[in-house]
Amino acid sequence: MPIEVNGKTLETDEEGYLADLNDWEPAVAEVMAKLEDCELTDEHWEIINYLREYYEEYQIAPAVRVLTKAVGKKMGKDKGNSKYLYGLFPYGPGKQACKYAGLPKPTGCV
Amino acid sequence: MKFAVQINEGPYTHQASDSAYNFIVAALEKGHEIIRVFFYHDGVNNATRFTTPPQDDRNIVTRWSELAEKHNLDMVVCVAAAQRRGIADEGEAKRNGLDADNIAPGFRISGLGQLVEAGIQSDRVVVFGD
Amino acid sequence: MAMLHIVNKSAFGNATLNSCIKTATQGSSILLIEDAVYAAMGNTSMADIVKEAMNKASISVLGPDLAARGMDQSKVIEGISVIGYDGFVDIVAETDNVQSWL
Amino acid sequence: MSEPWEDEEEGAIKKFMFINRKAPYGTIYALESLEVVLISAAFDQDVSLVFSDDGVFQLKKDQDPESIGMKNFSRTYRALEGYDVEKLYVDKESMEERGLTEDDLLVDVEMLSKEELGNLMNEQDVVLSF
Repeated sequence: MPIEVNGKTLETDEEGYLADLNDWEPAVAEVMAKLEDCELTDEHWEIINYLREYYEEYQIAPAVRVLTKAVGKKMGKDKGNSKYLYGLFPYGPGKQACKYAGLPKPTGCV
Repeated sequence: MKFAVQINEGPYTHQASDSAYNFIVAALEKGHEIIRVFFYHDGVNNATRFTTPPQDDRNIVTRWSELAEKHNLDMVVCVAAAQRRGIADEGEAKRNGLDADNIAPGFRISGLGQLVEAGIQSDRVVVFGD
Repeated sequence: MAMLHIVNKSAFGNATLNSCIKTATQGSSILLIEDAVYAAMGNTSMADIVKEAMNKASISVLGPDLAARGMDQSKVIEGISVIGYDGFVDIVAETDNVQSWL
Repeated sequence: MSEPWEDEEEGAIKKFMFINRKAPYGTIYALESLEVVLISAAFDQDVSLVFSDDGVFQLKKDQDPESIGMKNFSRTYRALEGYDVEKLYVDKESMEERGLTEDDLLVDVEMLSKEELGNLMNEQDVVLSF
């Protein structure tokens, strides 16, 4: 299902992930969030930006527990737990936050 | 004893799949338990039911399916490796918007964690590959 | 019992068997399967290296892979045991752990 | 994403060794091996990685595969620390044969002789090779 972002039509797959990751811009996250009735706050953006930095650095999306640990280290202990992250991203930080951040769709590799 | 087997190459190109099959048959005959067969890398190609070898050659895929049915084998295909190489079950086909699935009977698609888990739960892991 | 090393590549043109021999410790086992079985023959340029390795490791070769390749079992280096898949299963079970040199 | 095995009761910790003997890019083994290592980190096992023979090239600094249209997954080796995978061993002899020194590598490793590697392998419970 395509989404409209700043007048451009962007392709997404069945689960709403960007078809072309190069299409990502901050407005993409806003549009995706709105579609899932989620209002992006500064706290959301803190995580989204961190995910993008992590991906840029290491070329992978971090596992949830690696993300949790890293967030705790960087943004304070009160944020470094899965309760906080799931509070922000109820569909799961691995799935939902990575989607908003324009990271590759997880393979479901558990 | 509990064995797990990992297969890293597809059928026909490399002997790995044949060697693994012969090993597993021998192990079962000796009364050992095969707790899981894990297909990784090009090994996932062992799981496509679209394989149609010449009639006078062994059908490697069917042979796996039959062995699995006879001995209730847990044959797991790595999802990430399968996605790269176009192996899909019904759920994967739906999830990725594909117009068909091609997994052969007896195989299931699951995560890499199944390989690590097999290592934890078995007494030996034997890897066949290139 | 130490570990079992499985080698499946021809020693002619691939250094895997050499690496394996150098790494295997005293008392370990080496099993030659698939294209590695040629190195078990007595008349090749690898024979001396393989014989030397037998000082520290017990070496076996998979008979069905020899037969498939037209190799005469009677010409295998003395001291190397020719085994079938049942023997393969036995060594895996008898050794402490197993590694395939892929 | 929930990680189901986290709820399982704790079993004994096994020693897992992943052996990498192949160069990157020419084949996919290095990349898919790394994917297994990342997953294994979630199982709280005692994980070590060995790079020997051409596998040492996986850790070479300054990899830039953009011009061959591939992803630079060498950066992911630097994420391993965050996954608590900290035991990285490199075969000294393989390094020397290939003209590499520790300064050529993108992560900290421990250099071992073939004999030391052999002893380390003997201690493992599960050895997976790619």
